[in-house]
This record gives sequence, structure tokens and C-alpha cells, in this order.
Amino acid sequence: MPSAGLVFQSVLLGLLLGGLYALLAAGLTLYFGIMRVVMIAHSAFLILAAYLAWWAHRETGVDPLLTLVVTVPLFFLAGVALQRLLLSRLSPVTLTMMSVLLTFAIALVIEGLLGYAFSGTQRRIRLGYSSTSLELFGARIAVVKLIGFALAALSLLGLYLLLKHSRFGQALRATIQHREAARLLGIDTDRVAGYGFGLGLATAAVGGTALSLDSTIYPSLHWHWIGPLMAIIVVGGLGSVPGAAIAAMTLGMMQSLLQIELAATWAQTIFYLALFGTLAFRPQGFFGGRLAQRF
Amino acid sequence: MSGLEITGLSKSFGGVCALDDVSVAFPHGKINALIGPNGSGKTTFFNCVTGMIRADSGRITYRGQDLTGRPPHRIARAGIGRSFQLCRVFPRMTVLDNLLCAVQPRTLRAKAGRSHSRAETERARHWLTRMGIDHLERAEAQNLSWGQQKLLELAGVLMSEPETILLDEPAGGVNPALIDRICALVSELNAEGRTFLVVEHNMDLVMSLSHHIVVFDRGWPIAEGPPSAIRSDEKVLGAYLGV
Amino acid sequence: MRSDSEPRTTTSGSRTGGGGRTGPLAAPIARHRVALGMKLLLYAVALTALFTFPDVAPSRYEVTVAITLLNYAVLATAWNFVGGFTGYISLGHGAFAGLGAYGTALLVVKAELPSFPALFAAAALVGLIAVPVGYAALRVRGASFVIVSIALVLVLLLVFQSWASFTGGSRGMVVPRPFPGMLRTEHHRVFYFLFAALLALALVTWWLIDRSRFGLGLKSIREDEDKAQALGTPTFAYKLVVFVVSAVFTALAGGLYALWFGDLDPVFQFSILSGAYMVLMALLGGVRHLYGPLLGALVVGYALEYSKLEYGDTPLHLVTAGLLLAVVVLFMPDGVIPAVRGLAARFLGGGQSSIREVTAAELLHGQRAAGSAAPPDSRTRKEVSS
Amino acid sequence: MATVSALAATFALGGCGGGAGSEGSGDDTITIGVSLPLTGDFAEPGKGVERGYKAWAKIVNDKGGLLGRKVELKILDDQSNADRVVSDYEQLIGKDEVDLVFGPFSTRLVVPSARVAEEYGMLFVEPAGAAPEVFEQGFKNLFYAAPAVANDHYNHLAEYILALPADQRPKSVAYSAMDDPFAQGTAYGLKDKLEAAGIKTAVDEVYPPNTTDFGPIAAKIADSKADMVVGGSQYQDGVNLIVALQQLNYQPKIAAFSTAPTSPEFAEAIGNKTEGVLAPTGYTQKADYPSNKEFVEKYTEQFGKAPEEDEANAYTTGQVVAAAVEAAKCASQDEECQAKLIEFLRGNEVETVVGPLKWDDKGRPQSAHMIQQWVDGEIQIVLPEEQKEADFVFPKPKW
Repeated sequence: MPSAGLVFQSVLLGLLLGGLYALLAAGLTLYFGIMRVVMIAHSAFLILAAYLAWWAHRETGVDPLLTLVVTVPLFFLAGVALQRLLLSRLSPVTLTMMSVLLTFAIALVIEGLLGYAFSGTQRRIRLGYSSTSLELFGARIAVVKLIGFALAALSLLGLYLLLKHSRFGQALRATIQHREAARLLGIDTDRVAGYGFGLGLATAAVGGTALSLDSTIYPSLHWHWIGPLMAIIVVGGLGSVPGAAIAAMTLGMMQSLLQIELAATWAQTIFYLALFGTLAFRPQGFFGGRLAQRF
Repeated sequence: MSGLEITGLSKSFGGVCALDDVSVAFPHGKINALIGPNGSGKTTFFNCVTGMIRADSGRITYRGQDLTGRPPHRIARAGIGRSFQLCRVFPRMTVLDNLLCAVQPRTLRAKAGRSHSRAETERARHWLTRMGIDHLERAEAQNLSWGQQKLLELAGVLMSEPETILLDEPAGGVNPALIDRICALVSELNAEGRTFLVVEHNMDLVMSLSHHIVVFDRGWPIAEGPPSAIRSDEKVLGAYLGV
Repeated sequence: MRSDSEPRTTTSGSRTGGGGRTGPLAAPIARHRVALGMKLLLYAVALTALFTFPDVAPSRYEVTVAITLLNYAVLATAWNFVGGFTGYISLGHGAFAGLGAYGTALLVVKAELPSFPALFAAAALVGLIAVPVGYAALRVRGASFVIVSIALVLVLLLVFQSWASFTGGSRGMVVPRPFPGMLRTEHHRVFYFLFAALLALALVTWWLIDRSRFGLGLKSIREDEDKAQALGTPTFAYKLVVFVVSAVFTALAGGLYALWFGDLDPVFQFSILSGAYMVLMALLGGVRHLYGPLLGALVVGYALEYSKLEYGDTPLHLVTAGLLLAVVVLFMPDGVIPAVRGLAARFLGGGQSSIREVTAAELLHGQRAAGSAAPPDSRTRKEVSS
Repeated sequence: MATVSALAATFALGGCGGGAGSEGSGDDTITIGVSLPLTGDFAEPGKGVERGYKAWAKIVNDKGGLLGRKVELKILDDQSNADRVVSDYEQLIGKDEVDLVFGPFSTRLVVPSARVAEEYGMLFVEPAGAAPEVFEQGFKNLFYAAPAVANDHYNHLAEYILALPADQRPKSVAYSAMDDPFAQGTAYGLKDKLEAAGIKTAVDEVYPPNTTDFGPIAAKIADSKADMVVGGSQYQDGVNLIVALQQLNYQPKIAAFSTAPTSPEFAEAIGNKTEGVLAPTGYTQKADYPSNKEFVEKYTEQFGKAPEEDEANAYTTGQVVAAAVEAAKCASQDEECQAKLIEFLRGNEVETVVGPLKWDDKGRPQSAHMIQQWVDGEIQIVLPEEQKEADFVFPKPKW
């Protein structure tokens, strides 16, 4: 029987991890909502952002958080370019399948280039506060994990406000719900889709920076992330941002609690069990909307 | 004699009600028409009847057989064929293959058999000849003109030998000459014993072609009867003119 | 290469060709005979090359490279049962190869089955496993299928890494040699022919399905799944059956590889990359063609070997594979076979009796020639411009 | 289409043969084939081994070569991939027709490649396959060129702990090992000995090589409040685990990790809180074996820094093979020659930079590892007594 302290500690760890999952899954959900694209390269961009943070820190010694100033706009532009220049060229009939392959190809290129530039060695940022922690009712929270979580939570809140309360957000939601109708209303759906992609990729920039604070990175690490993220968006109901966020927190927490009794790898299979279970018994997802029905 | 009967059919999308407790029957052996303003639920109705969408509630029977909740291919095999709203053919197959796809072998042996058997090829050619597109049998469907594709789609439906054929806007985007041809074909086929259910916006066509008309408005049948009765029905005029 | 259709369509074309209507489309029979003769000759050359290769190879090493290429070819062809017929792109077929390999190894080591019965038993088991996987993956369209296929690889990697007491964990497994005491050179030779036989089996199966009604039903799913269903095709059952067939062949290739290679490491058995290579090979060669995946496997496999020899020291092979995949997806989603054939047609100027599909230009030509012979047709033609 | 594929086939296969011609294995050079993980998971140690081999070749050639012939290395990159490593050795032996082969890095790659060498009847001396299963495959051609196999790395530490008075001995131990034959072997070797002596195992965690989040494992270890933590680690996982333990403020009396603490970047990576951390090592630059002085001096000259354990083991491999070649007076793929080389190593002791080595009938070396500890900001040998540079610090100060 695990001690109460260990359970509490695990709950905290699960919460912190779930926050990061939620932010990243939100990005993945955006792409899917906008274009029905499963963006395999999302986590590759996540690792790319983490590498940029690590590299900037190694070269200049700046705090990795400062790289956000550069990576977020950069990734936003990359997202717009990706949608406008590449994905929009694909034939709409085979878009879902071909976009998967195209983004897969992008992931391979990123992984290869990272390996070429920085070698396959595992890297980790060394900060003055890497091993400091705060005490909370007997449990310990590492400062770096807390910063990562705060970053994710703030971005998610920002994303939510942008989608709910801005004109752009309105246009984006209209595009997601019914592209043709949105176009009839005078919305430039191509531009909106481009910006939506940019926004999605910007979440990868934030996530990557948060990840770099407390984790080892290596070029092929993105495979480790894309699986859980895809599971989250399916369980949450493809296309639903709040659904993805709830699924992310739930599964992150379950993973962390399962790790008390099971080895880490076994605990990670919970994502895939949830994925297969969802598709076999409730393909539209548990928190999701209408979109999921046909896809 | 009753053919297709629908009782209490309902379907809503995320709170928006597309079909609301629809009960309607279509006489067998006739040309039936389904009309109504945009968004009145005609296509949703079509998709529910053919199993493309699962209805929230309600029963669908066809000649006494319960088809509720059956997958589309079962409904097709029960003898109901359909065309799609913007015509759909298999774009990168030849015209002949498009037709042969509609042949549904029942036994394992037949499934493993050659797709181009002589008997079926001849049958396919028969339909192509009847549509007047037999000279195109080796062309890829995507290279056909819009009108030719419409005819090809109809030929494909006929190839599966349905007793009842659901046509979704057969005259949509088609020139007057071809409309005449399609009308003539429908009448001929009906005379041979096939039942039709046609969704159409072209009122002249509906009025001249059909025997029995059902009018939908806001997911609900508001009127039913022969063309003459529908033409003078006030509720129908109201629905169309927005009164 | 539409090996299935050439003789049929040509003869049927000339049979129905009532006068000038099909004139420009029908190929002269003489030319057809020449083409057939050429084809038989090519088959003979290819088969001779295949059979004599192990004896004329410059060194033992080339035989191992040939086995690797044959293995790629079987995998790509096996993948193409799903990818080519139904258009469903699976990125996770590496999982079935891995299961086939581990299944064979475990049956040999734990159940003490002889090597080859273990191979077939493992493939049958993988077929059984493919049923529920296909059920979850194929019930819904498109995106979910890809997600499941990737997830399958990732979850199996986790399971095979974690379940150390059964699978050997991250350390992997050693597969006992099927022919103990055989010299390595002879071992390679035997497996070269075994892989060639498996490839032949896969190709024949693909060809049989391609010409069957079942195959036509699958292809109609690729073209328009809703429409296929409306015509009465049991799409889900068809997809599931071909998915299982594909999984079994992939597992056979994986199992045979395990027997040949002897060492299994979960990271490389359950690798997304190996699944991606299958996709790349099949797509590059052309998924609609019997020999497309084989051709793609030879090109990509050779390119991989070559880049390893030339630039071995870097992970740039990932970049190459990624760029190649992107180019294929963006610019030639039908693969090189149609592209090459288009070129060949241009150079040879019309000697193309083997092309079944008629191009738009030819169609127009044919219709002009038909002239007033087809009144309904000339009416519909006008409509295009309206 | 058959044309194209048939042509492609002949081209593909024939092309391989014609393309990269065979390396001249003429009389004036001895070509030695090696496959190393220069990219991928094992890239860092792989490059260390490469430097060690290169240093050995340079030193030998500067002295006039082996049997009067120049030594030439042919090094291929296996991308840390077992499939590749096999095809590499196939290529080296079958196509490039090298005269001798050296082993690759990491146990996982050693087993498959040793089988290739075995089935071609070639001697296989390797610098890195220390795990027990390497020696359980029945290889007759394999020799491990280091002082001890993985399970014996902590022998001196086990002796030290068991010699402590009962009230000072650690009561419980937390083990955490990478699922890698070598890394896990080191931790489990110690575990077996301590458990046999009645010391409780509080935590026993095994994680796959690509693990990055050590929070949960650290939480379990911290929760167990074990007196001692043993990490069966490579480099980065060891660092990550230590940082995660520090984040939880876990303070053991003994902390032993394999490999990681001996790395030059270790101190900085864990925030210089290294005091008291233990690690086994098979090599020390300060060892006064005659060949070691030459090695350290020439290596430093060539690469600008002193050699580490990986480099030393590679160099040792070279020394072992060289000794066999000198004794058998031959170096070629010829079956007879290879048999003579194997036979020599079976029965003789070889002087190396890690001391004199000899092997049992399975290729296991018969010496022991030393134990190093971070003392006063420097890693120093503390066990065994006769080789120590500093006193063992116990209990470990807080980190």
C-alpha cells in the first residue's frame, strides 16, 4: 500500500504534467478543427523549440524562458507558412491521409536536422534553480516544473480568451464549425486557417520551452510525445479544445498515479488503452463535439 | 401497396433538430418526390433512410422488412439504391469498372472470382448503352463531362438492380436537354416497375414527373398528395414564400 | 504495370469497337503480340537474374544486401494490400512486422516449436490480433485510422520494453538459428530464396485480389467510400479482411527476418520509421500497381544502402527520407510508375496498348471521331462548356 | 514494368559490388574493421571508443606497425542500431575483407556482431559488452577487454559495506537501473550480494533507455527513505535521476551510480553537489602500468585531453589483439590464423593499460573494478585499499 505522502506527491506530479499535455493537445486540436489535419510534426516542433532554448542557453547563458520572445513569433510564422504553402496544396479528397504523411515527413526532417546539428546525445539545461524545490504539505514541487506548469496554464488561458472573446477567435470558431458557411459570411477562411495553424504551432514553442526547463531532450524524443497527445485528442473528442484539456489532465493524473504501483512504461500504456477503448466503444470521444462523428 | 415506410424518425445535430418525429410512407411502384426549402431536412432524411446517418429514433421499413439501424450496404441489398446530391462516381476508375462495382457477389467463391465476368460485363454494357455512354467504357470517370457523370452514376445505381431508387437532385447543374433525357429515363424505368423517390428543386420537373409529392419544412412533412393538390396547398406556398 | 488488365481490355475493346467509334482507342493486335513477347522475355530475364544472383554476387555481403531489399519489397507489398486497395495509409505496419518477429521468436524459445511452424503460427496469431485492431481503426474514417496505426507501434514498443520477463525487455531476444551448424554463407543463400518465395506469394495474392470482385470492391472504397456503401459494398468487412491479409503478410516478413537475422531489439522491431519506409516505398513506386511497392523498395532500399556507404556518419538519412516522402506526397502521389510511363509514352510515341485508362485528350479525339454517331454524347459535351 | 524492376534489381545489387571497391588488404597493411555507434543513442561513448582505437593505431604505427605492417582502421557507423551493426560486420568481413575485427560499443550491439564474427570464424575482442548474457551465448571467439564483467563492478563496495559493523550498515537500499544489460548488470550484481547478506531492497525500478522523466521513480525512492541508493546508469539517466532526487530533497548515506559520475561533465550537470557520490571504474589515468603512461601521454598529445574509461577499453582491445597477432605471427581472415589468435588468448595473460588481463573459457576477464568517489570536488579512487587515492567518505554529505 503506497503511503499517503507518495500518493499526494504523485497527484502533484500528475497535475503538473497534465498541464503541459493540455497545452500541447490544444494545439493539435486546433489543426484538426481547422483542416482535419492530424499534425504529426507537432511534437517535433516541440522538441525543436526545446533545442532552441537549450542552444540559446548554452551559447549565451540567457534564461531559456527568454527564448520565448523569439520562438513564439517564429513558430507562429512557420505555422502560417506550413498551412499556406504546403498543406493547402494537397487535394481536398485525400487531405487527411496525405497531410499525415506530409507532416510526418516534416517531423523526420526536423529530427534528422536536429541530430545533424546537435548529435543524438541527450541534452539538458543546467540552471541555478534546477534542483530547488518548494515544500507543500510534505510534498515537494520542483521550481522548474512549477514554472513549466504556469507557462502552460497561462498560454492555455490566453488561447481560451483569444478564441472566445476576440473577433479573430470568432472567425476561427466559425471556420472550424462550418468552413463554407464562414466563407459566405465574408470570413477569409484561408487566412484564418493560416493564423490558426500559426497559433497551434506557437503552443509547441511555449510547450518546448517549458519542457526544456526540466527534461532531457534528444532528437527522437518527439515520438515519445506524439502518441499520448494523439490519444488525448481522440479521447477528448477530435476538434474540441476543452475536451482535450480535460482529457489531458485526467490521463496525465492517471499516468502519474499508476506509476506508484507500476513501472513507468506500463503506466504510459494508459494513454493507448484509453485511445483504443474510446475508438472501439465511443468513437466520438468523451468530451467532444460533432466533428468526431465522421472522422 | 406500400413500399418505404418511415415512422417517428428524429435526428438532431448538436441540439439543432433536423428531423422531428417524421412519419411518412411512399407508395410502391410510383414516382415520388420530396420537396421543401433549403435546410428543411430532405438530405438528412435521405441519409437516414439509406443508413448513412444513424437516426436518433424512429423506424424504417421497406416492404415489410425492418431496416432500422442497418448499415448502408444492407439497405442497398434490400433493394434501395441512391444517387448523391452533387453527383458522385469513382473518379479514377473506368466507366465499365464504375458499373461493375455495383455487382455484389454473395458467396465467397463469387467474391474471389474475376471482377470482369462476361455476363456482368454484358449487363453493364446494356446499361451504358441505355444511358448513351457505352462508347466511353474504357475512359476514366473523372475525364467525363458533368452530364456524362450524372448518367454514369444513374447507370451504376441501376447496375445493382434496385427496386427503389432514391435520386438526390438529379437535375442539379444539368442543361435542359439532359434534364429531358433524365426525365424520360425515369419514366421509362418506372414503367418497367421501379419505384422512385426524387429530391428536387426544379418545380416544373417535379410537377410533371411525379405521381406523389411530400413537402418538408423545418424537419417535418407539412403536406402530401398528388401534384395538383400540392400546387394549391396554402401551407406549401407559405413555406416556400416564407409567409 | 497492369498485368491483370492488358489482354482483357484490348480484346474487349476490339470486340465491341463498332467501326470508327473506338478506332483510335483500339490497339493493333500485332503490336500487342510484340508487347506480350517483350513482357515474357523480361520476366524470363528477371527470374534468371533472381535465381542466379547468389552465385554471381561479387561477395557474400551483396547477398545480405539483396536479402534486405527483398525483405523491404515483401513489407512494402504487404503494406500495399491496405494502402493500395483501400487508400487507408497505415504508418504502423512496423507493429505487425515486429509482432511477427517476436511471435516467431517466442514460439521457438518458449513453446519450443520448430522454426518454420513457429513462423506460420505467429503469422496466424498476428492475423487474429489484427481483427480487434482493425475493428477499432476502421470503424471510423481517415484520421482515426492513422492515429490507431501509429499508436499501435508506440504501445507495442512500451509493452515489449516493459514486459521484460516475457519478451526480454529492452535487451531484446536472441532467436535460435533454424539450421544449426549451417555456415553463414549458406544460411544467407537459403534465406535469399525464402524471401524471394515469400515475395512471389505476396505478389500473386495481390494480383489475385486485384482482378477479383473483392478487389474491385476495395478499390471502390478507395475512390469513394460512401458511394461504395450505397451501392451495397460491405465496406467495413472488406476493409477488415484486407487489413488482416496485409497484417499476416507483414508478420510473415517480420518472422522470416527474425529467423534470418537472429537478434530482436524492441526499439527497431516496433519502429515508426520502418512503417514509414513501407509507406514511402509503396507510394514512390505507385500504390495502384502490382510491382509499384517492389520497385519502390528497390529504389529506397538501394538509396538507403548507398547513403549509408557514402554519408554513413550522419542522421541525414532521416532528412533524405523525409524530403523524399514530402516530394512524393506533394508532386507525385501516384508514384513513379505513372510518371515513368508518361515519359515512355512520350518517347515511344503511342506504343501504349497496355494503358487501360484513356486520357482526356484521347477521349476528346475519340468523341470527335465518333461525331454524330452518338447524339446523346454530343449533347452532353456541349454542356461542359455551359 | 518488369523491365524497370529487373534492371533496378541488377543495378541495385551489382552496383553495391562495383561501387565501393575492396580496401586493399595487401601485404603492407593490416586492415582492421570496426563498427561503432557514432550516431544515435550510444553516440557519445561510441565516439570515445573511436578515439581510443585511433590512438592505438597511431601509437602502433608510430612504432613501425604490427609484424612490420602498417595498421589501418576501417570504421563504420552503425547508428546504434543492431540491424546496422550486423550488416556492417557483414560488409567488413564479406566485402572489404578486413584482416581483423574489433568489437563495437554496448552489450546490445556486441551480441549480434559477435555472432557474425563467430560464424565467419573470426577472433572478436570487444571493449564494451560486459553484461552476463554476452558470455552465455556460447561464443568461442569472444574476449572482453576490461578488468571485470558488469556484475562484478561493485565487488569492492560490497566487501566494504559487509565489513561495516552491523549498526552502521545501511538497512535498506533503493535500486534503479536502466533496462540495459550492462547498466542493470552493475546494479543487480551489487543487489545480489547485499540481499544475500540480509540488506533489504526497498525499491527496485527498471526503466527503458529513452526515459526522460525521473520524477515518479525519484518519488518512490524518496518515499522509501532508503539508506542507500544504487543507480545502474549510463550517463544522462544517472544525472536526471540525481537531479530528481535532489528536487525531492532525498538524502541517502551512500549513493552509487555506474558510468555517470566518471564523466567530466558530471559535476556541472548536477550543480556541483557531487560530494560523496560513488562509481565503479575499470580504469584510472594514474595507474602505473607501463603501457598506461605511454597511452595517457600520447593520447593527451593527440586529442588535447586525458583518456576516459571508454577510450582506455578501446585501447586495451587494441593491445589484446596486438599481443595475439605478435604471438601467432599472422593477421588475416585465414581460418588457421584466426584459430591461432583465439588459442593464444585462451591460454595467456596480456599486459594492458588496465593491468594484466586473462580470461576464462567463456571470455570473461578475471580482474576487478575499482571504486571511485567524489572527494573534495574531485573523483578519486577509494577502494580497494591498496590502490586508494583518498579515504572512503561515509556517510555521504548532503547534496
